[in-house]
Amino acid sequence: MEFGLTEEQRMLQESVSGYLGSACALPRVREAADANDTKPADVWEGLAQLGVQGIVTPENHGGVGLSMLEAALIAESLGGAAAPVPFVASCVMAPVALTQAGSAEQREAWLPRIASGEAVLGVGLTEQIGRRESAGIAVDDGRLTGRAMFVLDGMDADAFIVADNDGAMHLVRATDTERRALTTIDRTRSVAEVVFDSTPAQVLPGSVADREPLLATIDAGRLMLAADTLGAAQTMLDQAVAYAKERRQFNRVIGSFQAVKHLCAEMAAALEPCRSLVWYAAHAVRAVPEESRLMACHAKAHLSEVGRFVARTATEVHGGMGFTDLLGLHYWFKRIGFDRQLLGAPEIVREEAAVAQGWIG
Amino acid sequence: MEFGLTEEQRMLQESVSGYLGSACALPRVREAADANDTKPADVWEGLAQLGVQGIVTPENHGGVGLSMLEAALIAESLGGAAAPVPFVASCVMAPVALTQAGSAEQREAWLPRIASGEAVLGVGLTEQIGRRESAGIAVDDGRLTGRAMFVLDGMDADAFIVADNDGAMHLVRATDTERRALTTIDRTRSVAEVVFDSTPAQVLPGSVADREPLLATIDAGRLMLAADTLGAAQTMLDQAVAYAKERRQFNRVIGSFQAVKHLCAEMAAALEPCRSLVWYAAHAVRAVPEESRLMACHAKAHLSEVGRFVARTATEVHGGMGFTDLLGLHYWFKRIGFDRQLLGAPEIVREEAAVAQGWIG
Amino acid sequence: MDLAYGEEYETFRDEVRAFLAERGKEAPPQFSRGKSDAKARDWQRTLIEHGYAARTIPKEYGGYGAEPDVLKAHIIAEEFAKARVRAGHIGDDRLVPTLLELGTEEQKRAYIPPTIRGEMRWCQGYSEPNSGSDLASLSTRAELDGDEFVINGQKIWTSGAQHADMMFCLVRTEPDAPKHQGISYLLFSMDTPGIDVRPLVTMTGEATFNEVFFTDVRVPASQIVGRRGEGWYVANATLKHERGGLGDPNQAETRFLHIVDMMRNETIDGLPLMEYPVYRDRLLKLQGQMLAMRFNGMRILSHAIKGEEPGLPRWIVKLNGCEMNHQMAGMAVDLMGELGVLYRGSPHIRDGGLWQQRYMLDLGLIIGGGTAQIQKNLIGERALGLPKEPKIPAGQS
Amino acid sequence: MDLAYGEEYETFRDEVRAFLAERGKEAPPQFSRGKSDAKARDWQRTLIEHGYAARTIPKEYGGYGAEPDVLKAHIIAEEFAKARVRAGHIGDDRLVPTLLELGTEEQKRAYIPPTIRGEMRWCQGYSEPNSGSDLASLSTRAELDGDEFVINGQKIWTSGAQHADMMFCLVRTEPDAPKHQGISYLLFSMDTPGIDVRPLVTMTGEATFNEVFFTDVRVPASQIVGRRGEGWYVANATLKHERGGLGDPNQAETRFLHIVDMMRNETIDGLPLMEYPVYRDRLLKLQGQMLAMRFNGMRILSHAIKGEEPGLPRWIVKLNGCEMNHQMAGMAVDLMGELGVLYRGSPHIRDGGLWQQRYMLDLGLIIGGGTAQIQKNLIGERALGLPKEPKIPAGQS
Repeated sequence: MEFGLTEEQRMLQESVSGYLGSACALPRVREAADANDTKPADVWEGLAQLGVQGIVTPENHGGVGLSMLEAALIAESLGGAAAPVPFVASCVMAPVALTQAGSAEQREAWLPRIASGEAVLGVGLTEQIGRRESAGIAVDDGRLTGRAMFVLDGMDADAFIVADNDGAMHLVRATDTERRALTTIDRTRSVAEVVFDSTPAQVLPGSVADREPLLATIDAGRLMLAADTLGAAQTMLDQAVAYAKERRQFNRVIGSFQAVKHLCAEMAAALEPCRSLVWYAAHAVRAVPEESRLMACHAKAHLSEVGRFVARTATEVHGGMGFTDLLGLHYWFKRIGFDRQLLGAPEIVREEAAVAQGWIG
Repeated sequence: MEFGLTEEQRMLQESVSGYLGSACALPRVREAADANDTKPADVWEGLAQLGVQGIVTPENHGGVGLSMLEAALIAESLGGAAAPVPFVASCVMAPVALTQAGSAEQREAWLPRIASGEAVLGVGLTEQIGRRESAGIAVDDGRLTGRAMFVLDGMDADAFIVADNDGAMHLVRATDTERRALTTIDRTRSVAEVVFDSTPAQVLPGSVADREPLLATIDAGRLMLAADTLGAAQTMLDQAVAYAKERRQFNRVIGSFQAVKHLCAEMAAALEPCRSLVWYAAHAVRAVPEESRLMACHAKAHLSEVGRFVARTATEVHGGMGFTDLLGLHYWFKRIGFDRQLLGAPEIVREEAAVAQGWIG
Repeated sequence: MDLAYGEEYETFRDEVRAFLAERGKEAPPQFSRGKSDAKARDWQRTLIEHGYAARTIPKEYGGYGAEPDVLKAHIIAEEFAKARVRAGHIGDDRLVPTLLELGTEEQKRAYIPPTIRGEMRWCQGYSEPNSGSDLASLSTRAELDGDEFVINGQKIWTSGAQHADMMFCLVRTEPDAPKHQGISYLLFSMDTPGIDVRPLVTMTGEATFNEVFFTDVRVPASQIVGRRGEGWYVANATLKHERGGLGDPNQAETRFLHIVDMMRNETIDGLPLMEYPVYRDRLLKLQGQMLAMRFNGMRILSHAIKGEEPGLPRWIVKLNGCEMNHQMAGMAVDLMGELGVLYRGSPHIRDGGLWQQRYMLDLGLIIGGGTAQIQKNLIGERALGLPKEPKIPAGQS
Repeated sequence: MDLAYGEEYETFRDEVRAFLAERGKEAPPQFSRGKSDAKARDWQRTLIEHGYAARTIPKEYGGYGAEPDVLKAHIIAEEFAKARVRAGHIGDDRLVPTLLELGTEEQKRAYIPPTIRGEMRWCQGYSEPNSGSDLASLSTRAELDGDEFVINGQKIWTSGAQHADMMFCLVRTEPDAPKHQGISYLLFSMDTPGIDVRPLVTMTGEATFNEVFFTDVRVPASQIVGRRGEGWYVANATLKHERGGLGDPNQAETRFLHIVDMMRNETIDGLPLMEYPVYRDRLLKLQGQMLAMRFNGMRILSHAIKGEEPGLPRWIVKLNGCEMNHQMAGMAVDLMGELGVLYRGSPHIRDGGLWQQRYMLDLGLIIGGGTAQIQKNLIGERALGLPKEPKIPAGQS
């Protein structure tokens, strides 16, 4: 019985965090964000050397073949650094979709290139969670018509995985479509709207009659967003505590005031159990599959709520400085905001949790 | 333009509060509660001399004929003193029902006796808000069969006003029915379950084809419960502030600690606007009738939420002493808890507010 | 309880409406900026003539010279807002009242007329990087050299500094006095040599504030308001005026109606958001708070009409109002789901990204002008009479 | 991450289960009180013999004498709870560890055996009316007179004082020393002349606590644990043990499942509460928190198994756990609507009024054993390393 990380997992996370701490510190984040660069080549290359892109891709396809827990640890580190990296969709959701539903050819064509970092896949499944406007995709004779409104990692992608209106997933080459960037508050990740007009596509055969691969892909994405928020919120809390120990007003460091101390304590009390929730949810994917959907939903929803609270409160602890661009705190603030909204805002995800445990039909 | 109380209204409230402050202070409340006495004769008589029981009953029926705002001010004073008085149902809801839907004979028979304090009416309309278990009342040839589960002021009542399953209201003499006391957390008010078995009853004719009198009666009751909570919560806040100024720990009065000071400030910030909401909602009954249902719902729901927060927080500020019986703080705590649940818990009432403004069908 | 305004005021309201109907088209757009806006100045002059701007400023200082009348002021504001016509101003609602109360006759004559005409714009030099909540600890120095003060130091959060002609500024002139007693209040031109204005970008991505650096900035000694060392008390008259503005319930109401519209028009899977009970309940909770604050605002207005200090109802406005606005913005973002993260002219963006911007700006407002923590101190101490934090000897912690 | 317990422990679990199957029926009811419960004492003796109670207490003091094994302790607790069989105890989980650590050999031999057998019951004399959060300011005096301490003063919040044989008590023996250094830790019989126990009724209507008054209570000087003036540090070892218990995630989970059942079975207008989306969403929010705390508890357990101090995950348990329990009770009350106010054997009452009682008791727990405010101080200072409040000179405020 050991509820915690193995030595290997700790080392993995330390190596990723350590790398990002030097190669992707705030100035680099700022520079990339200013340049609209959501996949800076140096950082991408550095992470590839650590095996980040192939973390969940099976070894026989050139990946590292580790579990969702290792992926979550990496997502946490990326969130902790606000690193501009197309990780969630390309390195986790796409491999899950391909592994569970792709044909042998599809897997062979894409997984090794994803794992090496050579290719990036965008994933756009939002319409399967809750369709906005009239987005959606019809299939006719293997060709797609319609649009996917929120394709995550979409601007850096060589191809997209999208779902048609019946929930079957398809692979489409970026060169065969039109995409346009959706500008979001978070300059460290890209989202594209992709328009299909009788566009050639390859269906992922395992997703045609079985909704499970689609749902597993969404679960994986939610879990990664939750882990990303965990990391980002922890950074904000750490910075708030550090600031509270340093900043003086009224002849005292502000952290000695109960008002500020209690804000910090409330953040810590809310955030610390989230770590265990994310760990368990990630562990459950393989080890307790009957709970895995429920836990992914709860991780996503609960981290969204706690993340919003921490993002806001940590900014408050910084006073006016938190509101400026100077400390760059807002990169994390916005990252947390982005994670909250994508792949289902909390109310939507909680309702799915009710379904997942049979409370409602 | 004057958003506030008139001199007369202020004097009315001061006279009621002043009277209760001397005649119904904590020892008297405690004594009555211990004796299960929800209508102590001395207090009832003293209030009658101030015209409390007849506050909304028209003058031609022996009442004072004032508006719902004066009634709300009295309810606030009663809540402020946690006074054991059958006011909400007997002195406000019943007169509203009788005035709006009663026959001339019914009005004549009951209103003067209600106004003088000679008679008490219980009101049980809960099944029209949300039926629990299988409560409900069928009518056959003018006789009632079934049960009303939460008849407010029911143990002190000489007669009851209840609604049948179609929403028509009926007057029933207490001697013609069986009633039994429901024991609640709040020992200062009585609730009865009343069972009907082919029991003779008089229908309130104005309520047969028109649901409006029923709803107006419920609105009035909700408004009074909101005002009661306002008064009770204000007392708890005042006591918490007084305690925080007096109690010393760590060589300081605890109110000088930010943690305690901020709890008090948060209570005041939450509660103070409630006063204006209650005033407006009561004023709207006559002056802005198109808003009156919406405002009654909001007053009830919002005061329920703020009341719960204040009740809990004021107890916390008192530390362990707040948890004991010694200071009697719990009488207010429980009064607020009672007000919250009766005539619709907040979620239920908010949904009615949505209907009242046409947001949903 | 009498929510009618009475005949005199309804007549006044009719006059305002008639004016707006006739002349409203002369007004420049509601929100435009820039120094040389001749049309805006013409409009302001017209408003002063009719008593719709600088209404209570005495005639000798260029105002309309009316007796203070809170309700008339309220009616003017209401009608201009309803007609969506650009309202008048008094130049700077912190400085002008301060000068009227504490300025010398020369200062009043020199500064009030061009200020209320919009020809002289001001910025406020109070906060410093190390003096936020503890404003009185400010360290920008002004040393008397002959008949001039020589200023060195830095201010922050100076909104409008890049457009301003003048600054009213707190400086430390008595470094050895207790902190509240060593401050002076100076007025000077932003063109004075040695002033460097640098834009301060915030989390919204915009530079609504500035940092202002002073290097040997020389200001005539006569440019002081009040006496040397009394600047803190001069400024507090000003702060009082400023704090009233934040947390305005009308703004919350406009916002709320906007969200109701959104819930009727936006859909998930084709179903309007208003049909989702969880969102609806959340909206209703906010409505309850919003209504309570609306009526609280009417109560404050009633007190103001009678010249009474409203006390607690007013002390809570900033805390509650800013928080409520922030909650509403957060709810709007949530309602939009993925659309809620769109920003800066993105395709499919709703309301131009307004809600995300507000969600951040509101946080700035919760922090600025007295953080939520400072507001709670004030409510606890001034409104509830709880004792202040005991003084800590300097250097202990 | 390895949630399996491994073969050794699964075998152990099987043994516990077998024991429970065979002997469980000998246990007295789970919750019964009273001094002379012979059946309870027999059962406790059986449990000690088998190592299911007083497991790690050395044999020479009447225990089972096993090596500490967190996981085995956890398995025992789990299995007894699952089987709903009354679990064993170590007499008093604050006193016994303290005596083991700091008592004299005589004290250990005199007190531990009867205590763990349930023949000697203890109550704790710490809090005083004027010393709650600031426990170290306690003023109950004990003056040495010959070889006896003479105690005068008052304790409050003494649970179980009416049933207890003995008290462990903090008293001030060095009135002139700094407050933390003038306290001693004494043990004495509740039958000692001069002790007056008065029940303290709480808001729930029950007297779960007492006030205890001391008038010239004479206790032999040898009844001290640790040295004179070191009682504060002796007690802190005990406090550490006590604080672990509040906010137990298992309790939250049982409560949560109870609420799920309620939402399936209770109806409004015939429709189960589970069908109401607003209640369902609220339940789901609580479930998210509850799960996070469940896994946080597993993380703490893992640390404990390895003998590590868990740090932050443990510091937050009391604050979060008590608050979550309180929220759950509040939700249950809301779900019941009018039924939610029923109390004390009322007709139609649900679960015997349990939820209202819990809603109040939980508030007592939020306050007791270190208020939420004190907990936040501790988290801020001990777990996050924020500085303490500067010391205020006595008498300043």
